[in-house]
Amino acid sequence: MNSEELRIGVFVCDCGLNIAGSVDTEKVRESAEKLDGVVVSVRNKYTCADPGQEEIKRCIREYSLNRVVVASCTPRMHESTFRNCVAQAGLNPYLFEMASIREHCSWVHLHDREAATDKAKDIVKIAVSRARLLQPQEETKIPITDKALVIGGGVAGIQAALDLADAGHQVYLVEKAASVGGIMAQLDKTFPTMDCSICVLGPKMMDVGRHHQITLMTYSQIEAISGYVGNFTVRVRKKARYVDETVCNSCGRCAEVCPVVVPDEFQQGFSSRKAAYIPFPQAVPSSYLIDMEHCLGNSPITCGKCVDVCEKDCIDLNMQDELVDIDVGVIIVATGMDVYDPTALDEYGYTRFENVIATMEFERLICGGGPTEGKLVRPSDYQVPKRIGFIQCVGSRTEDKGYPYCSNVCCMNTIKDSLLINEHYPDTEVFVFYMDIRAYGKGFEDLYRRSKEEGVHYIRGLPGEVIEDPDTKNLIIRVENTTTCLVEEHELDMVVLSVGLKPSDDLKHLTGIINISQTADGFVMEAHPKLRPVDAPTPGIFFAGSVEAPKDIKDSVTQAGAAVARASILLNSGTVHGDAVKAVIDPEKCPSCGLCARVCPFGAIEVDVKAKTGARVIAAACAGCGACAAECRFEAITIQHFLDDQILAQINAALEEEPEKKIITFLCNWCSYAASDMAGISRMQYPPNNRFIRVMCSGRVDEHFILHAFKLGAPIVLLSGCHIGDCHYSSANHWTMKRADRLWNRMEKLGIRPERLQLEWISAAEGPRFAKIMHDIEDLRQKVTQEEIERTKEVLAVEKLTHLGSIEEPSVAS
Amino acid sequence: MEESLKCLRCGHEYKISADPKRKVMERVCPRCKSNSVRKIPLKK
Amino acid sequence: MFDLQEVINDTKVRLCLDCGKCTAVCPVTRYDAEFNPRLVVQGALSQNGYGPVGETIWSCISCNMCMERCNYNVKFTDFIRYLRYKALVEGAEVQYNHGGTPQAIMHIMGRKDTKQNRLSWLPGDIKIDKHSDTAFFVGCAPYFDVLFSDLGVKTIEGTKGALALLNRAQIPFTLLPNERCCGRDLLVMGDIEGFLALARANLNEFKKRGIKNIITSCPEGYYTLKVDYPKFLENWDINVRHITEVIAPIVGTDQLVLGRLNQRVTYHDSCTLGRYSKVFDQPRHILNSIDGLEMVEMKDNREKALCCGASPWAFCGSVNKQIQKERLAQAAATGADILVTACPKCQIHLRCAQKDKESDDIHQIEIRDLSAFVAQSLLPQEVS
Amino acid sequence: MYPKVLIFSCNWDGWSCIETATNSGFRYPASVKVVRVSCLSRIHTGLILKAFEFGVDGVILLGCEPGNCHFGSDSEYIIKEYKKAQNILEMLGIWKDRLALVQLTAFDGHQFVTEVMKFLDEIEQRPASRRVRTAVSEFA
Repeated sequence: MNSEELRIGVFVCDCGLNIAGSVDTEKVRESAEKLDGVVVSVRNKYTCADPGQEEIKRCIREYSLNRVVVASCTPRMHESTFRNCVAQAGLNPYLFEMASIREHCSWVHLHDREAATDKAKDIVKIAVSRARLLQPQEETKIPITDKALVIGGGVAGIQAALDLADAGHQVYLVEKAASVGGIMAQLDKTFPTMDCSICVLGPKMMDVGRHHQITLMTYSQIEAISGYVGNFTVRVRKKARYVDETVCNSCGRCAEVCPVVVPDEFQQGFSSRKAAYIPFPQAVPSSYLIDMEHCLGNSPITCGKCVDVCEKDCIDLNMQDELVDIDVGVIIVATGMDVYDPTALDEYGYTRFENVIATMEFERLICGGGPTEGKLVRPSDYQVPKRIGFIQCVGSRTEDKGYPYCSNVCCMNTIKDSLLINEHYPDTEVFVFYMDIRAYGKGFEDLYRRSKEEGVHYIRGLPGEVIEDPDTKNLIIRVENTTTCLVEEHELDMVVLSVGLKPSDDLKHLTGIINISQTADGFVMEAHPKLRPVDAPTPGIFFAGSVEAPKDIKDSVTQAGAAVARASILLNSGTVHGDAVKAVIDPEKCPSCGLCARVCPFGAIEVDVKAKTGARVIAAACAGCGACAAECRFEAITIQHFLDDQILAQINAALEEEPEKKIITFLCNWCSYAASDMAGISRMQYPPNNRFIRVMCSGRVDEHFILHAFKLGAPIVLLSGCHIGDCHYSSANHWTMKRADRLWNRMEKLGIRPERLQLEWISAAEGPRFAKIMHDIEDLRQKVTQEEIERTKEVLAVEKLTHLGSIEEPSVAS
Repeated sequence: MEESLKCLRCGHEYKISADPKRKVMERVCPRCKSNSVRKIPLKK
Repeated sequence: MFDLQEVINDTKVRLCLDCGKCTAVCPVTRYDAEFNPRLVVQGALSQNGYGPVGETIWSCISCNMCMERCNYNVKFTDFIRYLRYKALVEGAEVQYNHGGTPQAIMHIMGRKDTKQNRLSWLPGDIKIDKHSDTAFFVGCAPYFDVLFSDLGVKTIEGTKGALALLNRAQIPFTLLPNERCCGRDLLVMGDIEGFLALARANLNEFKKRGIKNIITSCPEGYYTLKVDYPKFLENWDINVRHITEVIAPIVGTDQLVLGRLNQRVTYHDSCTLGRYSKVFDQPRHILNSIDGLEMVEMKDNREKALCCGASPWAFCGSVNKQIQKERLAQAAATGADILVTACPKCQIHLRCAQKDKESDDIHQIEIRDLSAFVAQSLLPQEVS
Repeated sequence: MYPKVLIFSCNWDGWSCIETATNSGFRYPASVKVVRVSCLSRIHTGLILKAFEFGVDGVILLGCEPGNCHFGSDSEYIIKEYKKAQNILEMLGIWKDRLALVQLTAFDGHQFVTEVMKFLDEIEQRPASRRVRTAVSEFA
């Protein structure tokens, strides 16, 4: 394509008076005509209207154009329109380029026609210079394996698996425990409906067990995940349960004869089980297993009683772990959460006092299927407590003795428990010590009111300390009733610590093998907190349930549905459409240093730094931010449609005349460019000295672009992007910040004032701020002297402009 | 651990306590609200 | 001197969740329902931080129990210090104890031209290395012993003990003839000006003699020099250690062999050494390495330790006495013969309570300074 | 320019001496100021030090001779405080002879002035002490 002669057509738009009002579009058209490679330059009243588009097509045919530049509004408005237009005329849409002389010029320089016209000429020149180097691009298509993996068999995972299976997809459900069910299986009742937890969960568990589309893998864990959206390969370790669950009919003989007695985890250690056991009666798969840690040993000499009595002889004490590889197209992570361990808050004496228990223990004590068949007793003397106190926010909303967030479910769970107590033991006094009661959901407030009506004492204030009376084992607490501002003392028979929820430890294990990152609170990070709440930043991975944040059952189920819907979009479409803007690595130049793989927010680059076989881009996973290219020290990476040469050409064009008057500004496509458009639409006036260069992400901006600009005599360079945390490419702009730091240090060493490189995060909503910044930057520009610019040019004339070595890892796993 | 920062817009210099575990934070000059805030490298 | 918004930010008082834990554990509130840490904060915060501030701000004994419990580590004591500063600036009447003598002494010491004569107590057998860049910070013990002679306090014995231990361990140090009071009590009372005068005077003394390290046996001095001075003095770069931090690692080694004391002791954590500085284990480790010594803990110990009941030589009254009585009762309940504490002020306050004529139910347990007590166990050095 | 001296005088024999001195025309410098208290037992270390804090060069405690106290106290209390204050002044480097306890028989104006002049001579040797507040601001 480059070989063939350039035939560029430029179409300058009046946009009625929107542009022509403050820009002499005819002058712009004329100057465009004179630019290299431009064979035709036309002026229209409305280029986007049918006549305008027809004219473009006509010129393409008539002048056999191979590049088209339209100088009108912002590409965010009409780029797709004109791409289609040139496509209809048989031109590859990526050979089209747009020059924004409205938002970036006519609207923001309303009162200086001359300056505006000059700037418009420049903008067109910059666009043409880029157009010269454009290349045709094809959008990629990758086939998708129509299978899904669901990690975690709690209520969210179960729901997700069932929905996907019912939608006709093959599902693998992997659960670490010996049965599905998760935490919900251990709860007694659920709020706000007060229906029996296992009664509603049980049937779903069985459905999962018998659904022909679902392969259930319990007592299993994920060993490794490789591949990318549509084509993941997952290695699962099926841990040996020493019982063939497909044969076992859970007759229970093995447990009868098993001599080993250990505490029962499911019952929170309040009762015991054997080494041969079934996790709980409703377990799915309904099969026993052998707890090898405690089993006397797998040789008949030591014990082997279970093997003897098993009629189905499905017990094999020599069973080994089994590694299974499965191929899936999408992954739903539903590993749930853990419950906070209140040991650290020693003032409440959880480890010191028998009658201080935590939420899950209470759930088992009050549950009909629990160790006491639902008889609520206190641990010290098995007597029914007459005065029970619940302490809220244990491990929640605190800085270092727990977690800073609100755990969402504890308030309602306590309210539910208070009602359960009143239901079974009407003469029991219940106290709830709280900071705020958060009854935010449907039907929650009703339940709270009922609890108050039934005489539960709600005391606003958290006890400072729990003290045990050594004789009675009763608990004395001192608490400020913050509504009366008086300190009260209460003697209670039992205290229940309403503990918060925390990210599950499995998540840490998982983040090690799959590219998902955690937010500050330790839960997983979504692709976008508002608009893509169940997507992982990495394509093809979705979240359901408490793995994303503490949730109640209803929200977990809802989110499972959402995750399934998102996953189905991929599975049903059968292929992934990749944008043409992607990274391509030249194996000739790549020394496999691995820097690119480290900065990629999407794990889209595979590199074996030992084998030195060169880095490889996984096209389907690459989002095209360009952070890798900016990081590569060997110019081995090109970003299609945003080539180094294209960007450098834009800089050259911008600084061709009177560079000392120009400010080079890099705008990221998603936030700062949108902000510049907003400034334009709102007619916010600012000085005409800046020249904008659009990149997909500020992370694309290589430091040698900036140094190149200085070398050509630019007084100031402004680097702008999305606010930290809003980056369209997850964490790509963290690297922008790191690079700025590194470049500032380097400029200082070179004797260039660091002040000449400015950095701003500007959201799409900050048009006014954008305009203000343009003013501030212009003030800075005027402070840069000609001598200073000349000195910089001399320094950089001899300096190699590519970067010095890599930046350290950003503080967050990205 | 402390980080010393300098605003390249208004020249304001200040310190913040930097926790390496904490997630990457946006830097904003407390005086002029600019993001052109440079982390001054520790003198060796 | 202070910007309200800045103070609010670094004390984090806006984070208060109104949980009331602070009030529930506050020893002052226990005997004076009027005092409510949470309300002091909320009251002051109301009306944009210009809300009403009652007399109660003077009742706080800055024991830091509140912050120990606070979910968001609200620096309550720092905030109240600011409120006091503001009150003083607005001309609040402060009821000082001991006729205001301690404050007068501190203010006079703060004078640039003060040339003290404070080492007369120094025993001849203490070896001092004039050229060492490590200084031992004596603190106010010499003054205390004169001021509270009628209480029979011998806080200087603690200092002597500490010096003896250092000598025995052959850790070189020098003494500064003109060091000043650390100024903590002025700081806590909100007399920032007075505090700064002392801090700067001290910095000046240390710099003059090229001091790089400081060892002290006074918990108040320790915390103030280690934590507060860096906040208030631009060029403070001196490393500060408490005598227990220096001794603990070497007791039982050849460098420092402790002898035998057949006694049953309980250790009282002073607020500044304990809750503030989190030095809990070192003193206990040192005591436990004395043969024949039996350590018994009081009901409230370590982070939970009950304060000696009074802080900056002001507003001491019946409430403080109650707290002191309770602490002494806790000590007696352990059945220990001796209460050992590292803090001269704890010693003074608890002894003062013991002298109380009115109430007869006060426990007359013997009170000793940690360093003095430990040094007493040293075997006479064999001449080699 | 004479040193600044503050006299804490008891209301009885002490005060009578001062009045007599005035009536019989004995002169003493204007830099000597008197604070009258009902009895020297009212004075304690704190007040004495406060005087020095506020910048006096010396303090005289003027009271009845032992045994003559109007309230029958044998001045043991003031002597205790006097000693305590002296020890502290000594340590502060202000030196104990800047504080004098003068106990006179009633109406002995001449002796009073002699004591005052003697005291002035003694402390004139010493550099004048400066006010704390100014000292602080110098440092700041």
